[in-house]
Amino acid sequence: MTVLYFAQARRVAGRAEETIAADAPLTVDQLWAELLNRHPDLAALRATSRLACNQQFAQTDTLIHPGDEVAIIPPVSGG
Amino acid sequence: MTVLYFAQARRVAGRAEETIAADAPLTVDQLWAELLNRHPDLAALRATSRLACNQQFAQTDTLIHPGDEVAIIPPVSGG
Amino acid sequence: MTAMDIAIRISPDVIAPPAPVASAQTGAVATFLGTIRASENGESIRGLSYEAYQPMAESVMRDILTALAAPHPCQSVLVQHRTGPVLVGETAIYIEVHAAHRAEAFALLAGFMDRLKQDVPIWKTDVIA
Amino acid sequence: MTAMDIAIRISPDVIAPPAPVASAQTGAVATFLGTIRASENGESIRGLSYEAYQPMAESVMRDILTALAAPHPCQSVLVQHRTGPVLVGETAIYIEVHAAHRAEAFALLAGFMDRLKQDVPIWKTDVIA
Repeated sequence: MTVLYFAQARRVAGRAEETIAADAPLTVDQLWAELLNRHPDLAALRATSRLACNQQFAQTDTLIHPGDEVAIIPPVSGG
Repeated sequence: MTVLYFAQARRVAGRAEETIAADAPLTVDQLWAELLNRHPDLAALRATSRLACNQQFAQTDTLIHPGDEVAIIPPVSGG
Repeated sequence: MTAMDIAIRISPDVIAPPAPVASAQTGAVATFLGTIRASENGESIRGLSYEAYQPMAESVMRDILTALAAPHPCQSVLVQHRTGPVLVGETAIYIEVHAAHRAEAFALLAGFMDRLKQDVPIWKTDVIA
Repeated sequence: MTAMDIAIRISPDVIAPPAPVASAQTGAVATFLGTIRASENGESIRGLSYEAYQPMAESVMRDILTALAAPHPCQSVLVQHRTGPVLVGETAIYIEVHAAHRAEAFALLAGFMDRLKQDVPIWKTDVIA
């Protein structure tokens, strides 16, 4: 799966994108655990950030499949 | 005093303007009585129309003085 | 708080406002165009004719805007309203509000239109068939 | 009821919309420009930089507009949002709503801006000092 980082998340992760190899679907919590393992500083953003899967906000029970496009969405501020 | 007629009031009165001679101030009711005397068909508009004196909506107790500009304001429909 | 700048034009001239230009203090510009539709009360029309008691219309608009600016402080407002014949597709009224924030601009704009339709001496007098 | 026409443009291009052109069915056109102010959180700035997750921003905007169109049916809506640097006085977002009546246009416009600021993945990422 591809993970996209935006705004503060991009700065904290130090990258805009990365690929995570997964054989099986991950829950949102499992994916966050993997991301925090790679980028511990993301912990500060977790409470306020949402996760999108294939350009839709993920729900608590969303399963993320290999090949999905995931994005970390910090609080938005458009307009 | 000058009386201005707008929209339906202008049509019913058959004129845009007329002058009413008055030696003393008139109440709103007295002025309406005079106008209805001159243009009985205005009666149909009285319930829905407001009267303005010197470009402000008249109150029940407004006194209209000789020299004032009065206007009959049927329901408005701008915009 | 500086007073709101108010400009009002009631005239038979076609309304063709240029794009709004924001100042360095403006964060929100809200505009409204009231345009003539091809049907009025189910009937097909070519236009509408407007009549105004011009000096009173201007002074009532100014009173309404000043009253609305107290709860909804804005920086400037421009109102243009046509008189005489206005054809389908043309703009009968144009309002442009500049404010620091959008909530005030929206509230002033919507509140002004509501009050206009109650208290400003302007009338649709004729249908142009 | 015909479906509402939705156009969305998220791009670094300067926003300079021409004056709205009403159709014969349009009675109300409401627009909103969000422009950059010279101060942000009390600090003097020259501009702001925006970042968008573009495909998702477009699809969330479309979902929001479609949801709002059910209670507030409108004819068309155009949304333009800039990305990258936007200087003071420039327009970061432009929205233009066409409707038969003003209440629907105002409700869609204000409702969209509220939802945009909650759910559309666009960010002010940098202050241009």
